[in-house]
Amino acid sequence: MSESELNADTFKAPDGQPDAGNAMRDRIKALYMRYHDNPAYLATVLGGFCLISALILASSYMATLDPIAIRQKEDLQSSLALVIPASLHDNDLVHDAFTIKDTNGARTVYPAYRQGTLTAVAYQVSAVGYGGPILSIIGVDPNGTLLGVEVLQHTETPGLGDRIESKRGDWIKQFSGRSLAEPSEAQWKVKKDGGYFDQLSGATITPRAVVLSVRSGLEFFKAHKDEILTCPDGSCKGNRS
Amino acid sequence: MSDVNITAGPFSHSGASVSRTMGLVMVALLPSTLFGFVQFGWPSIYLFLVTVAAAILAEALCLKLAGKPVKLHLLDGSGILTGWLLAMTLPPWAPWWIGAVGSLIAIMLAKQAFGGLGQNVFNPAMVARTVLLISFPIQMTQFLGPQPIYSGAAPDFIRGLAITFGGHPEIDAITSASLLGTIKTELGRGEVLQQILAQSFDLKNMVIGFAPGSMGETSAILALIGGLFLLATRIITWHIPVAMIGAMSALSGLAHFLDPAHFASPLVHLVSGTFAFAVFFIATDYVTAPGSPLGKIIFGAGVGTLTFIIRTWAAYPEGVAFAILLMNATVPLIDTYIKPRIYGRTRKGDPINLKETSKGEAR
Amino acid sequence: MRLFKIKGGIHPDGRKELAENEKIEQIPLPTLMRIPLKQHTGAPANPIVEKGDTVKKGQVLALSRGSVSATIHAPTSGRIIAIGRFVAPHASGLPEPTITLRPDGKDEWGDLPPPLDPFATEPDEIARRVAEAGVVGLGGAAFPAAVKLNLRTRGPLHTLVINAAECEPYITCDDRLMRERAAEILDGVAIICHTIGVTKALIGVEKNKPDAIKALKREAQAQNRYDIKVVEVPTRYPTGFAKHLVQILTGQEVPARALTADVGVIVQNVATTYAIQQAVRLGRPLISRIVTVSGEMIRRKGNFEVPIGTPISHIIEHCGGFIDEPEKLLLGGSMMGDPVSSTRAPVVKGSNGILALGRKETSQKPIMPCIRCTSCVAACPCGLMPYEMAARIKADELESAVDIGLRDCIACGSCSFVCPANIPLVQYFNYAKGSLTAKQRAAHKQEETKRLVQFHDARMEKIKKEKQAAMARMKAEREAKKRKEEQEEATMGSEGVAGVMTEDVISAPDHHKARAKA
Amino acid sequence: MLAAMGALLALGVLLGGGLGLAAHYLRVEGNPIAGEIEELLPGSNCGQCGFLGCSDAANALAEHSANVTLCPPGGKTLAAALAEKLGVEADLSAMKDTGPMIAFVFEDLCIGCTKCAKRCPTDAIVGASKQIHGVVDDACTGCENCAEVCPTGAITMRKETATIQTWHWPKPELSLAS
Amino acid sequence: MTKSYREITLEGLWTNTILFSQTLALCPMLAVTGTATNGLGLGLATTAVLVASGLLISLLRNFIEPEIRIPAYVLIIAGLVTIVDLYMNAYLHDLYKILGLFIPLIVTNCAILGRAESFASKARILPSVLDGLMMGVGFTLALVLLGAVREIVGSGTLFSGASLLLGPAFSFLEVTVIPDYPGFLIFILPPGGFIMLSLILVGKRMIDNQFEKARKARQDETDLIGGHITI
Repeated sequence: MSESELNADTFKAPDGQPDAGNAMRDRIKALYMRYHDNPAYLATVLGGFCLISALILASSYMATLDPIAIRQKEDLQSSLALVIPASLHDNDLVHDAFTIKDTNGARTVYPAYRQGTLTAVAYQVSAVGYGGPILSIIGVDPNGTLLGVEVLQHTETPGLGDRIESKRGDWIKQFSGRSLAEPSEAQWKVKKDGGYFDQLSGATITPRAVVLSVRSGLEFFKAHKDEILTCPDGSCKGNRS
Repeated sequence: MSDVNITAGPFSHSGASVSRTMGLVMVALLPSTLFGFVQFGWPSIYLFLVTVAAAILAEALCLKLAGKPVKLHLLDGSGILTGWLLAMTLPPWAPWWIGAVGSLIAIMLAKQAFGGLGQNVFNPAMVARTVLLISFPIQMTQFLGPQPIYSGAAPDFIRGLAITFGGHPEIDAITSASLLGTIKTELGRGEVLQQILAQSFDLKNMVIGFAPGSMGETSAILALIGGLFLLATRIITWHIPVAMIGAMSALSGLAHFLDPAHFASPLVHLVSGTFAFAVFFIATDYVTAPGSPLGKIIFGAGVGTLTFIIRTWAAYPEGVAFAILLMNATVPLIDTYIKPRIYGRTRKGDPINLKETSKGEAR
Repeated sequence: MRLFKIKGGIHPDGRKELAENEKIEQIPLPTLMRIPLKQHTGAPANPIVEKGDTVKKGQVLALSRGSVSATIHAPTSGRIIAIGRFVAPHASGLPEPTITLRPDGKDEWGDLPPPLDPFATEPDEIARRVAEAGVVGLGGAAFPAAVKLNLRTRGPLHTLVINAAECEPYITCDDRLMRERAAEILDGVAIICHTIGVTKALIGVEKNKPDAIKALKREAQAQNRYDIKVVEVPTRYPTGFAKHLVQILTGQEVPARALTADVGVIVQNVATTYAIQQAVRLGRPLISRIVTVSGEMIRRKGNFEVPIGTPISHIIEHCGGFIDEPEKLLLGGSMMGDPVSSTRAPVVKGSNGILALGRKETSQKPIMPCIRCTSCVAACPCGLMPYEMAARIKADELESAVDIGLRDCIACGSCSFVCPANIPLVQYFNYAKGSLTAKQRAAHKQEETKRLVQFHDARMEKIKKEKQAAMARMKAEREAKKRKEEQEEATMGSEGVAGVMTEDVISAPDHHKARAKA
Repeated sequence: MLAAMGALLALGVLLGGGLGLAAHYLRVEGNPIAGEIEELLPGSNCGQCGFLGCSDAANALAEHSANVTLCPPGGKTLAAALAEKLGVEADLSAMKDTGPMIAFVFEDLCIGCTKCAKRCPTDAIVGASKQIHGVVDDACTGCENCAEVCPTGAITMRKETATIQTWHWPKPELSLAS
Repeated sequence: MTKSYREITLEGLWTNTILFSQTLALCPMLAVTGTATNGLGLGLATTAVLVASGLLISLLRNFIEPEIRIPAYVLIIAGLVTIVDLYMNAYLHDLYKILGLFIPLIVTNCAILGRAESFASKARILPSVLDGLMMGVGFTLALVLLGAVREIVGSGTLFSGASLLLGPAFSFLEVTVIPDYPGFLIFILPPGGFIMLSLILVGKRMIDNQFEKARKARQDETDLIGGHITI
């Protein structure tokens, strides 16, 4: 933008109005002319922009902080609902969550209670698939039997590996009712590797990863069964975390 | 003699022509092709015909759209050859539409969209094969063991039709993995290579071609015969094949020497998959290979190296197609920097030093 | 003797059998002869005869001008009937300055310079004699032979190479010359050795000329003054290119932009050697040459000694005309020759053949797109990538074609010969080279224009100033007069003033002349 | 939160100041391309483009306020060169590529008025007053100024006659023979 | 800036569309146009940012010195995108779950910076807003078209997931075009985006050529009549 254009555009006084504002305008104009080539002027302008932006962004962040937290909790609840039937619990799974320390770090466990008794737990498991990590959530009853498995996040090939999603196929359903005892631990493989579980035709790596992650989830339950079960109500949460 | 349209010389010609070149390549392909037909029976013949016919139709359509002389270019044989090469790389009992879609991709997307004959950057058959593999992984990895056309188990004329055109379900029942696929799976299970090979590798069968695989790629020896024919007729030069085989042998040999339990020997690599076929028929494709002899050597070595890397560490058991496409992309770069030395100049392009040549005279 | 390899090259069907067994025969004189003033590389010769002059055979018609040029002689006795522009033996068919001679049929020799004993004569004197005789390279390039002989002053020389490869298909004129006049040739070799001061000479002949080799070897044994070897070189086109022949024979590669003399070698064509011998020993100027007439479409094939200036049509008639309309009528060989634009054009010093080719021989097929088969790269004797250069030229990127070696192309045609797509590669290169030269010429003209404009403006400025000065002077005069008048008003009557304007004289400004010299 | 805001502010001030300094110290004066364009133009200042001289035309071209096809003596070749230099796409199909033209004087019509010679920017017309004029081919730029002023229409523009020295092989036909 | 509103509209929707004429915004194009629904979602979000940034930049154009215009524009655009991201997460959460990944991509969408630089920084507010809107709508239509074609060819459906984006009322949009389709994977994957884009570009070029021919024919006609009608 050339200088003349700027002047004309910004500081043009309406024609034929010799009012008091004109003098003021002239002074501003003179001031502007004096400083607008100075680096400090540009620093001020850009700094001003940044400040205003920062203020707006900060206020937006504040304003949306709570609603976003609520949404995320809703998300979690809805995915938990996929692996623990509503009939099994009367508590707020998210509210009662506790963490269990494992050799691999801490894992958040969401317990389901009905009338004070633990009926099931759910937690996330993951394994690396074809396109990256596959994050699933599994629900397990106190006997170590799977109530359900649901894939939460993955980057598998569309149309091929993504058939592990429940909305794209029944493959994931085959885990329900399985435990480390049935099939035997050695059978926790896809059929192609000589195990029990079906693979998806055309894709082996993805199902292999999911089977592995579910199995590791069950092993986690087996290893920490006592810790998980000896918590009759949500009050233990405080002790453990 | 025509005064109006003067042309500069020379007025003698060797008689070489594009159609002759393409024709000789087809002749070289014949042994592999016929062996494939015998090996995999009627379905493979149908798939071959569909693929080639689709290639011709696609070529004709594109030429017409582009306003080029259709007949002249159809007769140059390049379209047919592309379809033929593509068919050679398909699983022999794949449904007809795999061949048809593949030909459309090869001709329209990979060849004509770039400007037609001689203009494409990537080898059309390999583009089609890769697109098909990524798009239809199930159909593209259903190989089957040899079902020689004369044997009792082979489908007859009518059942062949059903397999190729009817989406016959029987194929699922008889598929078996290719050698490379088996190695990849078994290694993934933690098996040791020697055991895997003891069960599923028979060198003689692999060389002759009695193995599961694509229609025209199973027989290493027939590919070699075709390749030697091409070398003898000077259609191709030795640079790319030698460099490709050399790089593959050197790398796999080294790896095998260091850890024979996990890296297959050069012999396995050379006779399995599409390697032998690609060495002579795909990597040597004029249009998508560098122009200078040294460039060709670099290109061939690159394809060999990448193939070894992909076969060994990547997700796919066979990597020739990817390797060739990747190296195709480097061809303009190779051609920019690797040129033959000009007479009277150094490789850099400066006139050669007078004093050095005078020294030669002192002998 | 050990031979060295060159890159590339092709094996075209030689077709030499058509004419190689025909003895050299004299062509009868035509009724009119056309002698162009420029038959050689360099500046055209300066005519010293006028229309109407009678001349004798061998008399000088035009003198060489400048350092690279050649003198032109009358091919026979007769009368100069015109000096003007006439169609040239050139692909363009454009006219160029030509002397027209009507032979009187007597074929009378004029006064010739005295024969020299070459080995008792100073090299300078021999070179002068060769220059006076108007000898140019008869292999095709027509470079003045004397200039080459004088390259001895450029640096130390060690070998003379006689180019008798004759690798062009169809052409057999050198072959016949060697078979029939081997003694003269060997004498010529010795003369050149003496002139350029070397003791070693290599005569490179392609293996497909066994009789010529035999004849030369016999004569070589007979002479003992210099170390002259007849070397059989493989039959492969383009062995006959000077730099390539030098490399085959000596293993020395001539740097780009340099001459063979820079590596100590002088190359002379075998026919040129003969012409030099004739000029030195007999004082005869170059007024005729051997021309091969061949091709399927000409009725009688053969090798003819043709006086320079004989119209092509006359030779064709002498050979019984065409069997059928030829597909291509060429001046030169089938690889490097040019199409004849008019049969009225004359044979000149550089013409080695007239070919009437049939459809089958030329095998012209439709042009297809390049499939990058790189046969051209393999065939190129200069290590170029012809397909890439042609692609760039096709896209009008001429400068970038130069970057990858266009200037190193010798236009031998090996690439076009092998191209399966029948791409006219050579024509692309010729077009690009010509187009670039035209651009250079235009750039030069632009510079000149700017210079001229400056001159013009300066002159105009000067004239303007002079005018202004004149006007001012007149005005002052007028005013002075007026004042005077006013003063003398009472006594004198007024007089008119006649203004005299300076007349502009326009003449050719001197700076044009200065430019013409430059 | 405050730290993030502060960081953003600091970034703004720094960048603004830095850019201001850069603008101050790295300012580019004038348009360097104008000079390069002037190199391309014929340099005869003939005025056919409507500008006072080649220099003015070059400036106008550099500012993209003139069309690359403005110079008739330069013809299609020049237009293409200008388009390339300026990085613009120009439709040159409408331009006739006649090649260089030069003036030619019909001796029968010439009355020797010297008007043409006075107009010629390169002094390419020779001949004194009341004598028949001639054109120095090498010096003529084909600007047509002389033809415009000739009172008898004795000057026409002709294609430069080709000679063997100026002739070169044409570009091979691009179309496929069939 | 003397473009009429009609010209601005035409440019945004056809002659100078972001995707098909400027061929900008290829990165989000590749990522999201696997389905028509995703294309629509990103298109709408981009449109919102385009309009808002056009408005803001046009409004502030006299305060933004040329030296600092790029950081200033980036700041404005990035700020807008962040705000859209936050509010979408908070109040349009289902949509956010689909598009969340792609919203930050809008920042890097050079088309927005391009419009700011080439239009909004030189034009008055109303034209700038209109330009942003039309460019956005053109972009959205292009993304939907690409997404639809890729979805049909790639997986045999159309507008799958539309109810998630637009609400259950729009579930009628979700169509299975080809039942039992084996799926043509490459068209759902990013390379398919390039291939389809190229094919659509060919189509647009052909249509443009037809227009041009028709225009020329009309022109010739008027020339013939000797009229002075400008089209």
